[in-house]
Order: sequence, then C-alpha cells, then structure tokens
Amino acid sequence: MHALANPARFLRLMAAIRPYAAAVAIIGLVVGLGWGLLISPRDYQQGETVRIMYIHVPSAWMAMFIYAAIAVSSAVALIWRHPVAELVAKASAPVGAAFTLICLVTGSLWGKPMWGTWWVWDARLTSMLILFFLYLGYIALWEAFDDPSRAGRAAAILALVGAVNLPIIKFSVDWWNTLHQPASVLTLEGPKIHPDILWPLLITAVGAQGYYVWILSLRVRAEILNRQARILRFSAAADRRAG
Amino acid sequence: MTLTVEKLACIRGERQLFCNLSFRLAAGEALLLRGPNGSGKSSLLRILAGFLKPARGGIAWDGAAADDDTEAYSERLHYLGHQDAVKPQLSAEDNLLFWARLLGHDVAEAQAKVEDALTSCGLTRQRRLPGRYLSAGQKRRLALARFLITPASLWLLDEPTNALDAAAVEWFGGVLQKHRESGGLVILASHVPVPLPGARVLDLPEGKLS
Amino acid sequence: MTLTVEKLACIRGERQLFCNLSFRLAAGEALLLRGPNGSGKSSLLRILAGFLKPARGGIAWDGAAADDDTEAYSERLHYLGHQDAVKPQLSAEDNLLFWARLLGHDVAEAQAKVEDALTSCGLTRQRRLPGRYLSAGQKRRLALARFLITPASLWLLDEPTNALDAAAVEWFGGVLQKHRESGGLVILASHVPVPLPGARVLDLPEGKLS
Amino acid sequence: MYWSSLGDFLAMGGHAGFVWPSFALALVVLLGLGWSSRIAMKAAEREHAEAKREARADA
Amino acid sequence: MSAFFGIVMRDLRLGFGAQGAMMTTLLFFVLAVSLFPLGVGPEPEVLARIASGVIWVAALLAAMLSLDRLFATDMEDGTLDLLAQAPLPLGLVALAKTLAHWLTTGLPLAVIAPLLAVLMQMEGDAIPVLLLALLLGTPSLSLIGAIGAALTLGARRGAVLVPLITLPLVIPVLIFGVGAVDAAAYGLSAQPHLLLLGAFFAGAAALSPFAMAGAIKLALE
Amino acid sequence: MSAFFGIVMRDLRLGFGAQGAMMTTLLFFVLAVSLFPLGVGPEPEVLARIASGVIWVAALLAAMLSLDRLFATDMEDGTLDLLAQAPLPLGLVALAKTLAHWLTTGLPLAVIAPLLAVLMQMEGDAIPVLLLALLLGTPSLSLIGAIGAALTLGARRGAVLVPLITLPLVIPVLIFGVGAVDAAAYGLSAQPHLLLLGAFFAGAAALSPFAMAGAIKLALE
Ligand code: HEM
Ligand SMILES: Nc1ncnc2c1ncn2[C@@H]1O[C@H](COP(=O)(O)OP(=O)(O)OP(=O)(O)O)[C@@H](O)[C@H]1O
Ligand SMILES: Nc1ncnc2c1ncn2[C@@H]1O[C@H](COP(=O)(O)OP(=O)(O)OP(=O)(O)O)[C@@H](O)[C@H]1O
Ligand SMILES: [Mg+2]
Ligand SMILES: [Mg+2]
Repeated sequence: MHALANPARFLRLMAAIRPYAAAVAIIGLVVGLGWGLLISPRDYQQGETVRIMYIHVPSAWMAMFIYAAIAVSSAVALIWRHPVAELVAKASAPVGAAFTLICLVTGSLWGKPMWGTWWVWDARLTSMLILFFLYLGYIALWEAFDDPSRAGRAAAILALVGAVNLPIIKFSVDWWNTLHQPASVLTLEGPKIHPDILWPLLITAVGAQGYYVWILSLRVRAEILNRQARILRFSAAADRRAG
Repeated sequence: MTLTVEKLACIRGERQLFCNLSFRLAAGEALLLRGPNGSGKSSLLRILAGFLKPARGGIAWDGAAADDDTEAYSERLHYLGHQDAVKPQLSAEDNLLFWARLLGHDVAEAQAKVEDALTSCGLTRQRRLPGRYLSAGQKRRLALARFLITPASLWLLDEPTNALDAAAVEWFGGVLQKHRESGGLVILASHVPVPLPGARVLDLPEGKLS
Repeated sequence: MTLTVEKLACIRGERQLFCNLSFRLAAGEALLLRGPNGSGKSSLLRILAGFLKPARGGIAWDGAAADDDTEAYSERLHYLGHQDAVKPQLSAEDNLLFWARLLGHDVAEAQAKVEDALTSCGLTRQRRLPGRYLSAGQKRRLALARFLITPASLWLLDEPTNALDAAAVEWFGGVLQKHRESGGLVILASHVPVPLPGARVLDLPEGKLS
Repeated sequence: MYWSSLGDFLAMGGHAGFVWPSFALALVVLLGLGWSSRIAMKAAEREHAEAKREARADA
Repeated sequence: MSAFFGIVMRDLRLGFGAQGAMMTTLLFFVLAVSLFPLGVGPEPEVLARIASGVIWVAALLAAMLSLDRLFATDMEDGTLDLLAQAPLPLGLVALAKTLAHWLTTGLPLAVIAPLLAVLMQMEGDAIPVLLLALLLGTPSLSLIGAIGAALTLGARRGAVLVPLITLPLVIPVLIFGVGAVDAAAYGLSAQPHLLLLGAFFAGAAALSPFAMAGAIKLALE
Repeated sequence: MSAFFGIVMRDLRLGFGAQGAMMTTLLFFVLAVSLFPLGVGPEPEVLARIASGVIWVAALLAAMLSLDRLFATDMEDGTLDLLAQAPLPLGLVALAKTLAHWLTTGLPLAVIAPLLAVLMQMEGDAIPVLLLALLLGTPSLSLIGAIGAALTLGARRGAVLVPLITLPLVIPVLIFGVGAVDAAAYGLSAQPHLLLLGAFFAGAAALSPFAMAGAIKLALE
C-alpha cells in the first residue's frame, strides 16, 4: 500500500504494466469479438442479433465494475489521505461513463428488434441510465472546483454515497418485473448458458478489463503530471515573490 | 494556559506561504501578526482556529496537541475573520441572541448577556435594526460583541479594527485589556496600529519574532 | 470641473442622518469624510454616486444639476464601496478585463490597460489566480486597480485603505496624487489616516467643514 | 466457421442495421477514448516539462 | 439541545423572512401538479393513473428548488466558520439546518399533497398512504440533498449542479413512494414499501451527518 | 454594444465555469424528465399523453432553479453598484444578464427536448412544434423570472409576495406551450398557440428592461 502511495513509484508501476494491459486488451477484444462474430452460433430465439451481446454484456459489467473501483479508491483516498487513489478514481470515471454509454446504446439497438421499441422505462434500463448520470455528476463535481485537492475529496464523498446505487442496478431485475432478462452468467449457481456463447463473452470481458487498465495507466499519468506541474508553477511564483 | 506552536508550515494552492514557524504564548500575552498582503496572516489564523490543516508542525494547548481533541480545543477559542457573520435579515439583538443560545446559554441568561454586550459595544439604539441596515462599523462592533458573550481563553482576530471609528477602537482596546488581565491570550493580525500594549510581534512570511 | 453640493439632507430608516450639508469642490481638490460609525459617510457617498436619493437638496456638476442627466453624471465618476466586487470565479486579470470591456475599450486596448493596472497595483504574479484565492488586501488592490483603467473626474472612495498593507497604501497615495494633479476630484471616507495631503475635512454628522 | 459467405456475414440475418452500428459505436467510443487519453497524457508531459524548465530557470 | 434548536429556529426565520422559500416551494409544487390536468385533459382514469407518480416527482423537484443555498449563504458571510467552532458537533449543526429545510419544504408539501391528490382523482383509500409516504420520504430528500449542497460549497456552480448529483441518489425514494401509493390504490398492502421508505430514511439520517460534516470541513479549509 | 456582450460573455463564463456547466443544465433537464416515467410507470400510451406537460414543467423548473440568484450574487459582492454606474443603461445591463441566462438554460434545453420527446413516446408530428414552442416560450420564462429575481433584491419585508407574483405570470407560457404541442399531437393547428407564445414573449421583452431597472435601482438605495 505504501509503496503505491508514492506517485513516482506508482508512475513506474503503471508504465511497466501498460504494454501487458494493451496486449490483453487488443488480443482479448479481437479474439473475443471475432469469435462472437464469426464462429459462435446464432440464438434460436434472437437470431443474429444475439451478437450484440458480446459488446452489450461486457460493457454492462465494466460499467458496474468501474464504479465499484471508483468507490473503493475513493474510500482509500478518504481514509488514508492517499493522493494517488484519488487520481485513480478520477481517471476511471470517463472510462466507466464510456462503457455505460455503450451498454445503453447497444441495449437500445438490441431492444428495437427484440422488444419492438428503442427504449422502455423498466427498472434495469432506468437504473443503468441513472448509473450514467452518477458518472456524469461525479465528473461534473471534479470539474466544478478550482482547487484539485478540494475537488478530490468532495468527489470521493459523492462516489461513496453513490455506491448505494450499485446493488440496486444489479438486483433491479429481481425486484421489479421487467422485459430485460435476469442474470445468467454472474449468478450464485454459476453460469447457465452454452459454452459456445460463454467463451467469447468471457474473453471479450477480459479484453475489456485490459482496455480499462491500459487507459487508466495513460490517464493517471496525465493527472499526476498535471498535478506536479501545478505545484511547480505555484511554488515558483512564491519563490520569485519572496526573493 | 499556554499555546505552543512548533515548526508550523502552511501550503496554500500548492505553494508554501511560511515554514518553521514556532512560538509560545503564555497567559495574558498577546501576539501581533504583521506582514504584507498575501503573506499568510489570515492563513495562520485559520490554522490556529483549526479550519486549515497545517502542512507540517503542530499546535499544543497546555502541552496537549490540538489534534488530539479538536472539540475541546475549538471550544477554547473565539475567531473573527474578515467577514462579520451578521445575518442581514435578523436584528442586531437577534443576531447576538442566536450566538448566545448556540454557545449553550438558556433563554434568560442569553437575554442578559446580549443586553450587556449591546450596551458595551454601543449598539443599544440599533438593537432592533435588521443587520442589512447597519453601517460597516456597526456590523463590525456587533461581530466583536460576540466575544463578550462567553469567555474563551484564546482570541483570534483578523484585522478587527477595520471600519471601526476612534471611539470603537478605544472600546475594543479596553475589551482586549480586560481579556488579557483575566489571563486570556490574544493573536491579532493588523496593518494599522492596534491598542495592544506590550504585544510581541511576529513578522510574516519570515516568521521573525520580536 | 466643480462639484457643488447644496443643502443636502439624508434620511435613512426614518431617521435624519445629516441635513443642510453644503460644499464646493474644485478641480484637484480632495474632501475627507470623517465621523463616528453610523454617522452617514457611506450614505453620503452613495448619494453622491447617485444610488440614493437625497431627502432634500441637490448636487450639481459644473452648475448642471445631476438629476437632469443622471447618465452623463454617473459616467463622470468612479465609486468604490465597502465591497470589492471581485468575482471569486474569475482570475484577477479576467476581473479587470471585464470592467475594461464594460467601460467601452476594445479588446487590444483593454488588454494593455489591464496589463498596466496589474503592474501598478502589484498583482502581476497573481494575475491567473481566481479571485477567491486572493487575500483580503490583494482583493482590495484589485478593486482599486479598476480606477486606473478609465479616467473619471470624480472618485468616491469608502474606506479604501482597509486591509491594505503599508506598501499598498503608499502606492495608493501616489495614485490619488496623480489623479488630483490631472485635475481630478476625490471624496474619501476613512477612519484611519490616508495619504491625501491638503484635503479639506468634513465632519459628519454635523457637516462642519474645515 | 459459422458463415457460408461474406454477404451472409454482412447481412447478419437481416439485422445488419442493428448489429453493425453496435459494433461500430463500441469501436468509435473505445478508440476515441483511447486517443483522447493519449493526447491528454502527451499534453500533461509537455506541461510538466515546461513547468520544470521554468522552475529551473528561476532558481 | 438548545443549541440545536437555536439553529433550527434561526433557519426557519431566515427561510420564512426574506427568501420566502416555503412559499416558492409550495407554489411550485401546486403549479407543477395542477399543470397535468391542464396538459393531459380532465379524464379521471388517466389522471388517477398518473396521480401518485406526478405528485412524487413534483415533490422531489420542489425539494431541490431551495436546497442549493442551504449552506452557501452561511459560508459566504462567515457564519459557517463560527458554526463550525460551536460546542455542537458540525454534523449536528448541519442536521439542524436540514431539519429547518424539511420543516419549510417537505412538511408543508406533504400536508398539502392530499388536497392535490383529490384534485387528481386519486383513490380515496390511497390518500392517507400518500400522506404517510410523503412524511416518511421527504426527510430523506432533504438529507440527501443537503449532502449535495455541502459537497458543492465553494464550487463554480452551474446552478443545477446540486440536483444533478443528488437526484440519482434519491430515486429509490421515488420508487418506493410511488409503490406504496399504488399498492394502496390497488387494494394491496402498502406496508412493505413504507418500511423500505423508513429504512432508507434511517440510513440517510445515520449517514448524512458524517458526509455533511466532512464536506463542510473541506469547504472551510 | 461591446459592453452589452461583455456582460453576456462574463455571465456565460461565470455560469459555465469549466466547460461542463451547460452540460449540467441539460443533464438536469434530462434527469427531471426521466423521473416521470419512473414515477408514472412505463406504459407508452400514458407517457405519450403526459409528455408535453412533463417537458414543460421540467423546463420551467430548470429556469427557476438558476434564476433566483441572477442578480443576488452581483449585489452581495458589490458588482451591481458598479454595473449600475456603467455607460450602459441599467435596463440593458439586466437584459444582458437575462440573455446569458437564457443561453445557458432555455436554449440548450429546447435543443435537447426533441430527444426526450422520443423517449417519452411523443407523437412524431408534435416534435417540431415542441421545439418551436420551447424556443418561443423559454425566453419569456427567463425574462419574467428575471423581473422576479430583481424584485426580490429590493423587497423589504413582504418578500413572500415575489414568488406569488412571478409564478402566476408564467402560467400562460406553460398553458400555451402545452397547448401548442397537444394540438399538433391531435392533428390540429398549433399556430394560434404559437402566436400567443410569440406575443407573450414580445410583451415580456418590451416590458422587462424597465421593470428590472426599476427594481434594481430600488435595491441599491
Ligand atoms: C438500453 C437497454 C439495455 C440496458 C441499459 C441493458 C443493461 C444491461 C445490464 C446492466 C446488464 C448486466 C446485468 C448483470 O450482469 O447483472 C445486462 C445484461 C444483459 N442484457 Fe441488457 N440491457 C439493455 C437491453 C437489452 C436487450 C434489448 C437485450 C436482449 C433482448 C439484453 C440482453 C441482455 C443479456 C442477455 C444480458 C446478460 C445477462 C446475463 O447473462 O448476466 N439487454 N444488460
Ligand atoms: N434602510 C435603512 N433603514 C434604517 N436605517 C438605516 C438604513 N440604512 C442605513 N441605516 C442607518 O444609517 C446610518 C448611516 O449608515 P452609513 O453606512 O452611512 O454610516 P457610515 O458613516 O458609513 O458608518 P461606518 O463608519 O460604520 O461605515 C446607520 O446608523 C445605519 O444604521
Ligand atoms: N486555495 C488557494 N489556492 C491558491 N492560493 C491561495 C489559496 N488561498 C489563499 N491563497 C494565497 O495565499 C496567500 C495568503 O493569503 P492570506 O489571506 O493568508 O494573506 P494575508 O496575509 O491575510 O493577506 P492580507 O493582508 O491581504 O489579508 C495569498 O497570496 C493568496 O493568494
Ligand atoms: Mg488577511
Ligand atoms: Mg461606511
């Protein structure tokens, strides 16, 4: 933990991980999606539209996973006053928002042929929309302050309070009747779907995780460098004035 | 009753205002903060009041670190910043009454204390006037009158005489004198002469004590 | 360029603050308003600035009553009240730029004027700092820097040196001096000594001129 | 291989209008985010270097 | 305790006195709800069908109207500094202000809602449930909204930043609140929904003092 | 003119802060609209019936949320004193601030409304009319709300009167606005409603500079 608290060491770690993350992302996404598009069978009910699933479902998982990651690093930032954790949370938010957007739009594109409508206001869909708003609110709060250390802690409090929403999304399908189908992969009893569909799905999901780590390493580096540049600028102003 | 400040450093907006600031203040003593605009006087007062975390160093009261029991520490002090904290909608009297009640006095006690404080600061005629109609100096008097309601050992004052007229400055000098005679401590920042005889002077940003 | 004030009276909250106030100020002259808190200095300045209607009496500029053409009258003056009018979200530079544009300068001109004003008031280092991070004195300097952007004949200043440090007060004295040398008028209220040599003094609430 | 011809593949059983936009959108969003993150990092590196240079010039 | 109620009383006076916050909120609420019979047309079945949802959404939005200045004025004039120094823990200070907010918005709103429900042709049996649900639900709105208000102190605020960050968090209140009323209208038991509302309130009340105190301390730095 | 646009630009920057604050208004609007399906339930027919009302209420709300501080911050920090001294007539100063307000709330809101209308299953024919009606109606909301905001500044004791005066004044906008959209949805001509909206806007634009200037002068005494 303390090794990571040092921004320089964290930067080195990120730089070391980056090529591997990129490799996992590219291989995972290409193989997973290729398999899904080219090899896996159609669904007897849904026809070829089932291939949307290979994008839709991993992005839904990533959307929720990244929000959880933000909540955890926010907690770390608040409890241990850990500057890097705060920046990890900040850098994750756009990635999470992007995956949420992909999930919403692909779901919508899937809904038209399956349910005959682009959008219904059911619990699962709406709670995903709310997650999207949570991401945007979180990003907006970061942007609303001039002082990054203030912004960081305010946003961390918001992320923790907002984490309450995650279980609501996850279990919305069980609590309210809905058009959307209930979980069949991430269940307590284990996966309930055919391996020909399951495998490409899982490989894509791993690729998406790699993508997340890859982008995270880029964005965190940008955040840390910006923060350090700010410090340099301000202390330079102070020195000149004192001198 | 001693306040010990050790090796204090302050960073604002990621730049260091002062560092290695140390001093000790005993009962009845006063410290006058001086320094050019932006040298960190207000920031130091806010650190001492517990609003701002110092970048390094610590504050202790009678040897006990302020961080250990922030509530007990903050109950020991009165703070007045650049703003008067006078609510424009409430009358002068109601403004003070609110603070008296907040500081834990019951109704009758609060009434009496406020009465005394208003008389002392010379606002008896304006007692029913809403805060928004008070002149700048009258608002400042009201803000200072708050200090008279409950005793506190440490007074932190940021340019308290701004907008006060000569008579009010004299009154305020008497108030400070009385506070120090009863063993209170005063830390005060100002650009203009203040009635604080025998005060030690701290020059910011160097932190030179004299 | 003469300002004539005749038999002015001010009533606030149904109480008469002063009455029968008359004076004449010629080019290059300065008037210092003095008086205890609540005696009506700020109110007089607000009357002169045209915000407040006097209960009786009138103001004339070069013999023409101010009421006749309030726009022409108000274009002739700069006013600074107890508040600094510094927007916390805008940087020091953008704060000044806004006023420069509002006063009718085009972009390039405004840039140049603001540059000069910032240098003069000593805030070049803080030019990119948002207003909320400026110290009390830095805000005040910024408020005064506004006066340097466009010339105006009559300057109305309400306790301008509050929160200014010694260096800034000296700078401000120079600014006032230059303004008066170029034929400007100054009316200034203050409780503390201000660098305004040869100013006439008006004591409120009696209205005694000396 | 599941598909019998390229045309078959592109037609997606008559659902091309839904399947392909989904993949295209995902591609655009993911590539766009990666690209903008890269730009942000480069900009930060430049900014940092410049601040460092200025600080050294001052000292 | 006297300090706590001192703050509540002061805020009530400030709220009633100059800003007329209570009047604005109530008027907005009534206006928003009564717009629907105008827009949707007078058919009783349609109105009855949407009544609970409309009333709840209007309540949610009305509560947000007054929230964003909850701590800001006190911060700008220096009062918050002194409140933070008071013998009362900062979380309780914030709670007192939140209570005053609820008394000026949530409570009057809940009290007037039955009248609007009649206007909207709501089932007679459902009306007491609506009142109960609003009394249980609106405090949660005030509490969560107050967290948002505290978090945005000192922010460059787009005026709607507070609702933006808090509305997603109060949606469970909306869902359980509507659920309770609709259950009663269909002759089912509203109890489970009301219990959930109560649980949400309890959670919000337990959590928000810490969140608010943390956020305010940040803003005073 | 440059002074006028200087004020507009400054207020836009104060409102936007960082790039994101117009986004904030939009998101709030979207969020407010999506609350209704959550409360009312997902049936498309019901949603289509209430869509126009919902969108108009949300628009009114987005305008109101930001309006009450339109002049208050400038007054509290002394800026309004100086604006009143500027070479620009005070009515135009106030108009510039109102224009900035509309550009940050009314305009983006009108632009995004068609998307929401689709989500709310609104009749396709009605959607262009909705856009037009919002473009005509939201400026009136900003103008009338700004008069209210200016009056609140000067109001001494009876400040409760202010919302009482302004809210009823904007009701016609809501009624004609909803009326226009509903007419189009039922295949009738929306023109009379749109003309009324336009007339209302013209009246408000002609009247409000004087009202605002008067109210602000009062407040500066
Ligand atoms: C905009 C509309 C939609 C949204 C926001 C959405 C959202 C989600 C979310 C959040 C999950 C993750 C569930 C979990 O792991 O617990 C998910 C999974 C899934 N969605 Fe959607 N969805 C949408 C439309 C659709 C449509 C139209 C279909 C197909 C008819 C569909 C089929 C699936 C499937 C098969 C899963 C995987 C469930 C599992 O096996 O765990 N979704 N969706
Ligand atoms: N609207 C009002 N109603 C009633 N009384 C008012 C009103 N406005 C101001 N006053 C009173 O008018 C008097 C003059 O105020 P003014 O601000 O002019 O005094 P001042 O000389 O500037 O004082 P200071 O030195 O404290 O700045 C004060 O006693 C104040 O209480
Ligand atoms: N959040 C912040 N970010 C960056 N700089 C800040 C911040 N807050 C304050 N400062 C800077 O800190 C410095 C110290 O401010 P402070 O108010 O302590 O000065 P001061 O000595 O009280 O000055 P004055 O005599 O003008 O009141 C100022 O230069 C100010 O610009
Ligand atoms: Mg200071
Ligand atoms: Mg005065």
